[in-house]
Amino acid sequence: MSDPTFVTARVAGERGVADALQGLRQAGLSRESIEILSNVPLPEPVLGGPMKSTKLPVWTGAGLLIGLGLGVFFSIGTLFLYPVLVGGQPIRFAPPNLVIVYELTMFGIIVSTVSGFISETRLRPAARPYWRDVSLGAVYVVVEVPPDLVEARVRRALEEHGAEVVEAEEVLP
Amino acid sequence: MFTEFTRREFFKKAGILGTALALSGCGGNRAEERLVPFLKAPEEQVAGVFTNYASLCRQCPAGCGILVKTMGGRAHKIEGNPRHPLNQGKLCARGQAGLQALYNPDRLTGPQARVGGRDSAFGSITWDEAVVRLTGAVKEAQATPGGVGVLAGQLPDHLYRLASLMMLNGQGGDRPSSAMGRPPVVWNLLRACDGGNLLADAMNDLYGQRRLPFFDIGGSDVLLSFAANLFETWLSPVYFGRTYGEMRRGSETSRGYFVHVESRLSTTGVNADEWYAAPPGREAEVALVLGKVILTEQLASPDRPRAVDAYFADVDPRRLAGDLGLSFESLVSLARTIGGAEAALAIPGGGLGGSTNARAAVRAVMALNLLVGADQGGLRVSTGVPDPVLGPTERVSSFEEVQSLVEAMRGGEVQVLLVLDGDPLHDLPAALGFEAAAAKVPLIVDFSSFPTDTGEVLADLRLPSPTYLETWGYQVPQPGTSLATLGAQQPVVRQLHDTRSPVDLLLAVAKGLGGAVAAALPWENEVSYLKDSVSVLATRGGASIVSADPEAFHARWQQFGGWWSTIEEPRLGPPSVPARLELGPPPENTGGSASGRYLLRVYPSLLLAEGRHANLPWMQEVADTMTTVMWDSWVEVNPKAAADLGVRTGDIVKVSSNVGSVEAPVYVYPGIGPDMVAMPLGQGHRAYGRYAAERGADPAALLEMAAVAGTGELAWSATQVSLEKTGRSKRLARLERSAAEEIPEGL
Amino acid sequence: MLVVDLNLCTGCQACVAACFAENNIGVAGEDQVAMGRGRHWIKVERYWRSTEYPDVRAVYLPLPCQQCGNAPCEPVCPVFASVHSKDGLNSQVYNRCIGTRYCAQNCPYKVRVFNYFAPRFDPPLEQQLNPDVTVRSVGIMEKCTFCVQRIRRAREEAKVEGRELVDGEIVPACAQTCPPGAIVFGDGEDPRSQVARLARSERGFRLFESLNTKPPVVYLKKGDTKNG
Amino acid sequence: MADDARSGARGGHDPGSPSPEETARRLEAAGVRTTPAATEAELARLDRALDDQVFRSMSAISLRFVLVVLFLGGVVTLGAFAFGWQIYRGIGVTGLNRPVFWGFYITSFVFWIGISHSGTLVSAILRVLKVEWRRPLTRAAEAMTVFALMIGGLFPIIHLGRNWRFYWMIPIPNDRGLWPNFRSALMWDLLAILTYITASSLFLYFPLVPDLAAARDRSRGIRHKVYAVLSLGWRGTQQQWHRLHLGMRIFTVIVIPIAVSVHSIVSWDFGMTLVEGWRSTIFAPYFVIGAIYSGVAALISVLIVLRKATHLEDYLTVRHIDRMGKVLLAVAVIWFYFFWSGYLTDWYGGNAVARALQDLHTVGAMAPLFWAMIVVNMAVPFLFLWWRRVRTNMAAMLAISLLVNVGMWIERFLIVVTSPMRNSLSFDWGGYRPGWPEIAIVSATFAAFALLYVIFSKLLPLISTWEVKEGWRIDRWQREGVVELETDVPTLSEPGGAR
Repeated sequence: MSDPTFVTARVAGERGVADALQGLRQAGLSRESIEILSNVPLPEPVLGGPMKSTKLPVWTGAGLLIGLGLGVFFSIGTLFLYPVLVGGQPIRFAPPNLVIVYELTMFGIIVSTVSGFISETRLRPAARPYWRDVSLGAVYVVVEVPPDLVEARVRRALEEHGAEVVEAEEVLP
Repeated sequence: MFTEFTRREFFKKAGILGTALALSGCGGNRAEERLVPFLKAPEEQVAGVFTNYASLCRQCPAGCGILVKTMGGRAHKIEGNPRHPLNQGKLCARGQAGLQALYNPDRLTGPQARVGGRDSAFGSITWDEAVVRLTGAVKEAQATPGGVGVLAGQLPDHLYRLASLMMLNGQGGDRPSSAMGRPPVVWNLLRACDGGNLLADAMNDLYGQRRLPFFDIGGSDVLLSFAANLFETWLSPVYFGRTYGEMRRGSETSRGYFVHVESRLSTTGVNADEWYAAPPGREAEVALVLGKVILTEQLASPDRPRAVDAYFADVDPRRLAGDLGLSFESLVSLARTIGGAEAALAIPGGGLGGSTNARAAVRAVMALNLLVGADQGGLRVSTGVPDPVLGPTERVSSFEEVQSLVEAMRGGEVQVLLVLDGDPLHDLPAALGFEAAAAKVPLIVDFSSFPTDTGEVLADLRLPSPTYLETWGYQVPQPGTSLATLGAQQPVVRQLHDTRSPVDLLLAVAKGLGGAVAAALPWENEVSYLKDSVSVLATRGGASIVSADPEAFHARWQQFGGWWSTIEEPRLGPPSVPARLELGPPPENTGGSASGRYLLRVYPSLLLAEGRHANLPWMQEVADTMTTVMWDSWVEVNPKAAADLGVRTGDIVKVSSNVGSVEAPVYVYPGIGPDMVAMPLGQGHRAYGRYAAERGADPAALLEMAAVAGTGELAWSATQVSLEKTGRSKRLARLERSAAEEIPEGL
Repeated sequence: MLVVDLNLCTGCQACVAACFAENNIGVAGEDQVAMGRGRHWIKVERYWRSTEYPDVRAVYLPLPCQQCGNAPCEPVCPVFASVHSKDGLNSQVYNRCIGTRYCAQNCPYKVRVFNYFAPRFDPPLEQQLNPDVTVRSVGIMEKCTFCVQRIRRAREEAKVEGRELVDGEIVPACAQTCPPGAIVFGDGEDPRSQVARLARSERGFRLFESLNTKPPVVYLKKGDTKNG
Repeated sequence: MADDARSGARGGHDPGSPSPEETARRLEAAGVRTTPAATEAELARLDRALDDQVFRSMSAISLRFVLVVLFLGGVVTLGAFAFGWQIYRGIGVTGLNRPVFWGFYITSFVFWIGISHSGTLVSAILRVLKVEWRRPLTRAAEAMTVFALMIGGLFPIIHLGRNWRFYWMIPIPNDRGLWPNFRSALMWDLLAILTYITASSLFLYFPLVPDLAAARDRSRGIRHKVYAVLSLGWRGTQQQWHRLHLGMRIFTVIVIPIAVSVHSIVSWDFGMTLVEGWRSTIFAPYFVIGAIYSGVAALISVLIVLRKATHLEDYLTVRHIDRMGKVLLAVAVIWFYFFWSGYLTDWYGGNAVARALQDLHTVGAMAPLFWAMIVVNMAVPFLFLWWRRVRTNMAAMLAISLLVNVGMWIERFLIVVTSPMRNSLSFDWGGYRPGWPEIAIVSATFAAFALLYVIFSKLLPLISTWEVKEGWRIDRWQREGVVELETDVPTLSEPGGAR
């Protein structure tokens, strides 16, 4: 897979984002190929619709199950491995087991959610364009040009809708 | 000073155990193949085999039999010898602690002499030098009759006999004018508190035998203790404890009845079903009240010697009970209990001996015994020495004899003083003036295994003895049991240090002296002396060991820890009762009776006795039962008196008598009257090793030299003291963390 | 099972000293015991029943570990250092212990002993140490074991000799030395044993029965009257 | 430093026009709302002022800062030395004894876990309820949880007799062939605290990522590299923002029951025992409310100190303290309710040991501590926090919040340490006096807490800048009808809303 081609532009504020998105849509670009970079989250109406879903809830659910399993193993399973009588309590099932199961389930959820977040954020296949002044409040539009589209057309669509096409300052993984 | 000690090092040192540890890992179980099986509690491993040696306990004069468990040449545990008739496998706390005497870190490791005067340090010498010097000094002193003195706290019988023979030129009995020494003086405050001489005198009066009475507690059903601390230090506490158990277990329905009469509530007193707090020194008068009521109600034994009735003729029981501050009604009830008992027994305890009227007090209790027929029941006479050849056995001197020895020392008469198994500097009352008198003695030789106060401060020559676990001997238990017994003492481990038995030393000196002394002591060494002596019992029938071969007898005697008769001694014959009981004057307490003064009662510590065990850390750390104090001395003060003085437990007070003063923390003690204070003996050593030195206070410094009327004994509980707050206080080391007045559920 | 007859306990402390000797108990020293850090595995506790002179009465309570059947000390240990052994003993596995002291907090009898410092035996006192018993290191909990080493020895010997254990053959150090025989040890499951007979006494009670700790230590109440 | 930051901020604006913070202050004074519904240009100015204030204070290092670090570091070093001494000599250097086997360490453990509560819990509850004024203070609160947990979590290890074996509690297959005992409340504790410290650290870290990216973009050299790694390649794409929001929503919901369970479990360390004074069914909620109580008080103290020390008065405002003061008052009342429920039950039951314990507290050796606790935990908040003048007086609020924490420390001490002093065997009733290492270590942990904040303030933004900025925008978007108001909770945007 060859490196993707990017057309990048700086837009003015939220209005600029909305305009640029409109132009790009008219140019036939799908929402998935457009990234908007800003230092505050923008509301969905500005972005023209709901965001693409993430798999975070799946991660969370998986974590729940793993945590639950670990909890059951610790509180009940280990006693099968090494049965020790303490205080006249029954070996296998006792109320304290629930405490362990509860804590480890929670632990599983937390860890998996973060793992999901990190993996989705961090583990991108390629480097992406970036500008440091995003942090200062600038807003950029990054378009990953699909193979069937001409780069210049995208550029034109952006410029016609008030965006100022600029080169990437740097790339971030 | 301390070195850290881990289990691993221990195994390294123990050597043979290493193999055992490795072997335990060969079970084939995977978990056990690991070097250190964490799954396995280490107690599950059994290593090695113990070898038991029977011997004798010498921690106190009673003479219990012991078994010492040894492994790899080391003694690990002392237990009672189950075959020994006296203690039958049981042992007291002090007996258990004998190991710490053996392995005491402060033991003297070899003979020493001062490099200069008495204020100089000790330097090591050889045993040959020591024997030469000692022999020379004794030879010189021989010129003066009584030039050699022997002073001891307790002596094993074989050593006492040897020392007597030597001092008296081989002659027994009274001191011949030509003898170089005088009979060994055996005395300390523990022996005084035992009051053995008073008991023996009373037996002498009644039966013409100057021997201790023997009390068959196990066979009695009502037991009256008159200030006898049966389960603490008195005479033979293990025997008393063991037989007390028998009495309490008597039958399914009865547990016996135990009454204690004493001014202070002692550890023993707590066990009593009834405790009568008679005024100090007047405990025996309770016996008069009881006797009178028994007579009046015609409950007395019909077989009693009628003469004894006269003892109670003048008693007005109701008034006397009122004088004593006791309820007449409950005494009457008690008298009926005694009268109705099958085997009542009254014990005149050592605590009676502290007052000036002690002689009369003991007689009064004996009279009660005769009245209820105890002389045909639980009151018997000790068996004594099985054969005269083995005597004389240890005899506690009267205080008069101690005084006369000190007097002789002060007068320059004593040239050589041999201090055997005792610490007179600590153990004798300071008012006796022993320290000043000792300055006049040219040579003081200390035979103790430890750096005693006497050894450190006064001795010129220190010739350390092996401890009782490293040496030989025999002992006739006193008062013993109804079976004649000769206990055998033998080494259970190799001598730890370069020490020598005093018997061997005395034999060497005797040889050096030659003449009558050498003739009186013909033996080669301690072992041949013992073999020669005990062989007289070899062929005697009716005994645990009978053997025609003296060697075999000796071996078995040692193997079993002694020889004992299997036939009970006959009961006492009828007593010859003196016509009248001289009650004598009421107890006199010296130091006046001004207000703010308290009668001082000293008592031997349950664990430290007179101080002999103060160098054993276990004995310091095991708590006194009543006060739970450890590692310290204390003054017991009645709660009301303490409130008046404004002191609380832990506040340090100055206790002063006419002859001295000490400082000690207060223990507010409900079991003592408001006009009394009590202090345990045992602490207040100047030296005696790291665990004992400079710890607590010794109340012996307070005692005035009052005598028991009609005897030569010291009235050690007749001193009045005053208390003075010092303003200081300390966190008294106690096992109880609080007053413990809330009784736990169920108890 | 251990039966302690309070009628017989004379407060002589022999059991305490025997326990020190048998179990390699280190001496803490004056300052430490004053802080409440004595290492006594068995204590003779003295309770005042009344303290108004001359009507003063007290009672002794020899208190070893009660080896509870339902031991409160066991479930709270996070590392299984305090566990129930097959014999029904409540055993403390020293080399598992990390020193949370939770067990001691939860012990209603306050019989657990913590090693605040490494034990010290001034040479040559260490030569006395019983080779059957571990010397506990700093920072771990210890307590009365009913002299488990003696139980093991007796059992091994019986096994070697190919016979059953005899009642009274196993004797912990405290019971061995107790002069009046107030402490009796034996198999409580065997109804013919001495302890079982004694435990059936009307005077028998267990400490804090209401806690349901099920201790195998039975105390026989101290009688107060002639035929108590 | 402060003047530099201020003039720098002003320099960025048109001369003559009031700076955003001045505008904000004026509006605040008028009692209407904290931020104006600004235009995009105004928002940009506000943004810049906030960034300047927050990020600039991260880089400037003053002499005062150095001295503070040296002092706090010194105290911490002393504590570390004390701990070393304790390991070398043995745990006996403490004042622990029979029957008081737990002392200052466990007291401090419970105290710090309590402190840890309010950060995450307050932040999470405010987030769940979409309380807008939370935005500037969540970061400081979440950090407090993490710091308090880091410190609190050390105490069970410090307290062990064999600290070097603490890992034997960790449930992993090991050469000992032994799993830990999950029946022990200490294992519950271990897992709960592990879960909680993981959750709260991530709860702090999650919303920190965009701010880390901002810090990355403003820094060079090594700092830049570190921030670059920590910010996970954050570029601010809307996809990332979406994920962040979703993750935060999951987190916020999960972290609340975790926080509640943690302090319940800490209470069960005591509640599961047979110790009189511990064995109580009310302990779990009582400890939770106590934790929130001490945590809110600690948060107030921290906020007051932080806003002063880092000149963030414009963002961590008096009104925040005022509101937190109200929360504190409410929690104080609930705390007392639980306390009294337990006390009354114990008293009425008349159990001998419980009575002895109450006597020890009310008239015995512990009476000074007990009554001091009643005064500072109950009387002081109850008498003073009703008054707005008190709540808006920073010195008074600092004093009250610190006093409440002293009181809560005493409360923990009374529960943890004094309860074992009375037990069923009156022979073993005892006392406790801490050893010097205990005092040194406990003091060191307070210093360490402050030191962590000091260091934190130099490494990471103390205010969640993106959330504050988002707040300003939400205000505008709602006005312009871009977004709907999502809750009924009054927001800053409503005129007169939220008072």
